[in-house]
Amino acid sequence: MQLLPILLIVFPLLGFLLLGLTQKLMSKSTAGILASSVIFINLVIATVLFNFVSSNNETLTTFLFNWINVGSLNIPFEFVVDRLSALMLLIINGVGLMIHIYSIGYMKEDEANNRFFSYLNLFVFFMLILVLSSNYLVLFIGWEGVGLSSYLLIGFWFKDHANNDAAKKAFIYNRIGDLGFLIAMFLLYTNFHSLTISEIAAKASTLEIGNPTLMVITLCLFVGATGKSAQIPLFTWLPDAMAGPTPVSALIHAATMVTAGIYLIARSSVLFVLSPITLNIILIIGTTTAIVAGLIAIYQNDIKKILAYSTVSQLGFLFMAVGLGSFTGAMFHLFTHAFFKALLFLAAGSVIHALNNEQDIRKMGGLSKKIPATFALFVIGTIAISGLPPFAGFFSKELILGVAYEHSLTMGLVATLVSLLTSIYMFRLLFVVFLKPESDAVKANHHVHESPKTMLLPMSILAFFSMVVGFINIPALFSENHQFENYLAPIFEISHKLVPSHETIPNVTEEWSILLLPLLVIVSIILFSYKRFVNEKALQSASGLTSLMADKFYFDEIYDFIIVKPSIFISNFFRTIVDQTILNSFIDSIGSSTLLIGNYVRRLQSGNTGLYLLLMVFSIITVLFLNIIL
Amino acid sequence: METTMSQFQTVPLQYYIIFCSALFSIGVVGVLSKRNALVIFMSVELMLNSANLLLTAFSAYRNDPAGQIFVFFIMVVAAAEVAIGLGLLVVVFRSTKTIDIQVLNKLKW
Amino acid sequence: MNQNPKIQLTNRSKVVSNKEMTFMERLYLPAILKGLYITMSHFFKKEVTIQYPEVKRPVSDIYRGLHVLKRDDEGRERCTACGLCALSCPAEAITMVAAERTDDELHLYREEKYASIYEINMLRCIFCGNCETACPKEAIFLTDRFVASETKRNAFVYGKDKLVEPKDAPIDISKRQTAEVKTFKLDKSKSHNK
Amino acid sequence: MDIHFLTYKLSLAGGILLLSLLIAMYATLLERKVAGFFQDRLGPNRAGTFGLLQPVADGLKLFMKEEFMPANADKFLYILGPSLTMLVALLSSAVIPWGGNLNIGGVDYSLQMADINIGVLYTFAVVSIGVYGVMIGGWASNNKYALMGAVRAASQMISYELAMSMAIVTIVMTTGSLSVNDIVAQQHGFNWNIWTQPIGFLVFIVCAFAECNRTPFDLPECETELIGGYHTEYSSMKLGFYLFSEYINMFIASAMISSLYFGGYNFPFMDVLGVSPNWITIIGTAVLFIKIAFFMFVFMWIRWTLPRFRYDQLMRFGWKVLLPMAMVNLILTGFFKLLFK
Amino acid sequence: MFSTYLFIFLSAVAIFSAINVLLSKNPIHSVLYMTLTFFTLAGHYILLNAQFLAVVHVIVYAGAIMVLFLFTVMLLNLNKEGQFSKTNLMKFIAGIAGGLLFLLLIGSLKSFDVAVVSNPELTQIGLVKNLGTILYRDYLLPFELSSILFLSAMVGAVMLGKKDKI
Repeated sequence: MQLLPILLIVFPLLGFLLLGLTQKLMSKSTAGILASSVIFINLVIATVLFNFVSSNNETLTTFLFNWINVGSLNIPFEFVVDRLSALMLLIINGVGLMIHIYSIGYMKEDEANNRFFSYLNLFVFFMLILVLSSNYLVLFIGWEGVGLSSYLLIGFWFKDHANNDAAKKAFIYNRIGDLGFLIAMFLLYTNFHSLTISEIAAKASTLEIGNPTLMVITLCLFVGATGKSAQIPLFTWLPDAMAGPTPVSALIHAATMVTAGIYLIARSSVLFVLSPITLNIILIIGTTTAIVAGLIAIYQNDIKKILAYSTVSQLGFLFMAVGLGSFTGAMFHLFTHAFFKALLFLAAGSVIHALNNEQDIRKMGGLSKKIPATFALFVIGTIAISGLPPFAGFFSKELILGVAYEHSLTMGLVATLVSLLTSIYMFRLLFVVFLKPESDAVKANHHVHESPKTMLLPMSILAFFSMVVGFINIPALFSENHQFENYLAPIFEISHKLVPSHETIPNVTEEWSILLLPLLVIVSIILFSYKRFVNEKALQSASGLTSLMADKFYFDEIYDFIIVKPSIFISNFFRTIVDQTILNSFIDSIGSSTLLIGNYVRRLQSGNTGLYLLLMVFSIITVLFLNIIL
Repeated sequence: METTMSQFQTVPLQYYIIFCSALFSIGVVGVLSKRNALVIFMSVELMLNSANLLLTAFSAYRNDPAGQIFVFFIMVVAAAEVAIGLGLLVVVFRSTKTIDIQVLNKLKW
Repeated sequence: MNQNPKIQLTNRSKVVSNKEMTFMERLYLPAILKGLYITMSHFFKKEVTIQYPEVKRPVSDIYRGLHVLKRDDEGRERCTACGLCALSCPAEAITMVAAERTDDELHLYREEKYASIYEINMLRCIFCGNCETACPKEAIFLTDRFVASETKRNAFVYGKDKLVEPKDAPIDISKRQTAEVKTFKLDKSKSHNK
Repeated sequence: MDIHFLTYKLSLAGGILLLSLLIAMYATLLERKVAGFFQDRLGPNRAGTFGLLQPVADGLKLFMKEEFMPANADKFLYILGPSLTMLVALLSSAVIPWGGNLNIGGVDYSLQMADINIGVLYTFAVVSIGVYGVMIGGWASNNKYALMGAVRAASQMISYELAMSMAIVTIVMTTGSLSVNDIVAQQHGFNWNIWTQPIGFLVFIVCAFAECNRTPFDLPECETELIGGYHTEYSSMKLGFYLFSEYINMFIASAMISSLYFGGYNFPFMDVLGVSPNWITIIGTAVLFIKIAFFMFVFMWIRWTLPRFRYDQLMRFGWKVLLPMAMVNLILTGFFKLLFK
Repeated sequence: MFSTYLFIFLSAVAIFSAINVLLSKNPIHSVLYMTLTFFTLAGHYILLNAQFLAVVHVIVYAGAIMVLFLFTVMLLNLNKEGQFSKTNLMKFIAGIAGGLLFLLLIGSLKSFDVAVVSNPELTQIGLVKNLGTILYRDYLLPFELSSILFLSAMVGAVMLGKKDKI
């Protein structure tokens, strides 16, 4: 049992090395099957581990070796499997397996198929390190590693310059966040003299609420999380990251990597509950992100971009839940979201595949008849993400909404608004792509075809899970059986003890209203969007507020104006005035005076080694002489 | 110091100091008075060795193994240094046909 | 190769092939062990050495070895120093100086003229036997004896002291006097002294 | 240090010295006899019965021959070369245990000259300075063939020394001791190191061939290319020293092989024989000499079987085959040692 | 007393041969005298009961380093020093400097009060077992690093030795 976590990371690493080293040698199908079977083995192991930790409430610690042992700094390379990481293991390997299988079909035509699979395995390897690590530094390896794999996969088609730019953008935005993470680590070490998560939690739990150091640390951690999870200041990379292959978007930029921020915060829940100010900031940023991204998503025309903004919005929703103190809610939604967002991306990939790499939804329409299977799967995903009962999204959103209403009515309404936005853009997407009359482009395209079984099968499995997975945590209204909450309870035990939870069970009327309100709204939205989008109106050029949304609130342009332009201006100023005129003349004078002195002194350097040696010996003699005298 | 020495009735530590200093000085004289790079190199080795011996002597007299460990590492460094140094000498000889350090003043440029 | 067979000088020739060696071959150890086996098998074979002075290799009856200058039945040297043997010698190994027999030498030499010096350089001689054939007096014969090894070249120039057979121990040359030879010698029409 | 002990050690040293010389002497005869037999000949058999006096005759001949010294030779070094070779060849016998302990009158007499606790390292050291004799001799002759032979010999010896050291290091790893005596003592009975170290043995024996300059590694004295190698200019007993030291080296190498891999003076069933320990020691010494004789025979056997390597083949073999093999062996040994700890 | 005589003998030989390293006209003789010096130094190590160092010294210096020197001298054919000689003035200055240094070294080393705590002939730290334990326990990292140093030296030497230009 102790060995299993090691095996868990060894297999993807082996897969990566094998595939990476034999790129040209291995046939494409073998590569896909090899990569998938690696993940399949991993899934089996993950299931075993999950069973183990869920059946008996203990954590499994695997010590590999002492990584850094310098002075008082002691960083073991150690893996911890507790209920939280076991859950993440299931998500990563489960969704990962589906996407690997899907990729066999999707990437069949690509010449760099083997490279793709080796990168995917590498990603899984780093992601597993991230979730398994027992301390922040090893976690940081995984954190950077997934960033690397993300970079490699976004820029997978590196021959196109735009893709490279997108990859670089993602990488750089992530680095900004990582800086926060690094600072947080330094602070953690100086304050707690350890980087092991459990030790820090134990030491931090003795501090009082609102400790300023903790606040700074948590803020820095949150900066890291915003980078990785695409929150407001640092979110624009995620839509651009859609330049990568669709399975990558599904795996990395929807289901797993972007949730690392949430995971980090959930892992450090003790620190966060002790700093309410940070939680409030998270709440604000999460809410803003959710709304802004949702609004942008409504007016996008690229199928993948819509899903990307949807992801950003959902992540904002998750942060909102975290900000409200509901880690369980966040984790639950993360769990369900992984399934249906992966499903949606894969389905979108299937659409793109069917239309020969067409991503503009204006050139789609009426696909429900041509690719019925994809349509059905897409509908399931849409319903799930919109939160219609009894699909998974409903249950998880309900949990968060409940917490929001518990917090305040305003908050509850805002949360409801977010889910409203979700259903608006999702149904718009559904209608425009599948139900609207066929566009000219589709009519002209005679090669519209349903995807192969290797793509449909994993999608179906994901769809199945999107439908049923919510039942593991049925709302209090219907049942007392809160499996998911009970499952994660030990993880957040300390934090709940420290700060009384908001996640008290709401009274029945409130619960009903929570349940019914979104339901009503969603139904009305469906009708509204059907009317609005299927009737072609929406596709005319937007104006006013809508154009603002369509242009993503000019976030990139604002960044350009606030940060890039001034920095260029300041740089120019320093370059021309400070450096070239002031500093240069100063330094030049040093140089010229050195030159002057050197002109005389250089005669000593005759090139005669004997002379040098003589001088050296006499210097030694002088030093010794002085030593005796003084 | 004299009293401790008399307990052992063995070679006084000063002998080693004198001997090693003499050896070291011979090395220095060699470095200064020779023009053959190879012999200079050997003189450097001689100096290293005198230091080694003195380290060992101190280590043995003070019962502190660190000195001998140090000698071991000096030997390692010396071996590496000789491999590289002689390689350089051969290269220099190939290009200039001499290893006279008076001639090798090209370092100046 | 097989379709167009070339003339082969020996049936033991092998076609050379520079095939890539297999792993087992590249290990060399089996080949080495095989070699060791071969040498070892020779170790136990019967040695073929003949320990010369004690044991002699059997030679044929008409083996052409060291020359002998025969004496006649009365013990007189047969050679008359006619020089035919030197003339017939392809290697020019024979030299001689003739002398006239005085009266008190009657019991020593059969003919009136005799060889006072008769030398054969054994380093030049090729033991062809032409001298024997050429001799009209049946004086020189090749025998089955060997020329002994020496340490100086001069010693290989054999004079009369080594060539003439000792009086008391005549060298048996009857093996060479086969019936054909005798009849050939009797046939005067073929004789030199017509 | 009492006089008794000192005299014993000195006499043992003298005895072993004489013994090695004697054995080397007769090894030359053996070589010629063996060569003869391998070639279906008899070998020397005229001087004495079975040619037993042949080595004496050879030695006499070498002594009687003209003492020739090249005009431009460095006189001192020219003489130093063969002497050093001989000296080094004789030095390494010091750490070989020729037998167990003899108990005479209640005192244990060890049949090893010096049981120093770093015997294996001592062997390394002696082997590593063996190059000097060859190099000095070759250089002092002031002859380009001799110099080439000397340089070849030196580079060959240095190259093969590495693999040999690696092979011995594996032995040290398995036995955990640097003392040859300990290593031999641990191979009690039939518990020989060859069973655990076959690859190491292979590497060691090949390197032993190379270090002794024996065929197929006799490049330094390769007649066809370099006239006579480093001893081209040597004659008389100085040449004799070079040739002789080769046989001494062979003897010592055989003794090392027997000690390190074949149990030295140990033999199977030595515990169930039921005779007094002194007898065991004597039998053990005899057994050791039988082993040594066998390996010397193997040396000769190989010499008269295999052709000589080409120089580039020799170097490639040493660096690209033997050294990696020895290293792999080292790693494997370490691995197994960890596994069965 | 015996060890003192041995010490004096070894030292005398060492200094004699060290001086001869400098005085020999022929580099080969220098190298050989150097080797002799190293052997006497090995003797010194044994006198200090540093057996391991003694043997390693012989293996490394006599067995490897000086052989390399010999190789170089032989291959470069530097038999004659002839043109390599400095002016007498330089030699004089060198001698003075060496002498000065000698005196100063003794003086400065003597001024340290080195506490003698053990008998070098009986101390056990020089044995392989003890040194090995310390080397592999306390100095493991430098030990491993030195292997990297060796590797890079090897690579460097091979690169330098290559005939063709890089």
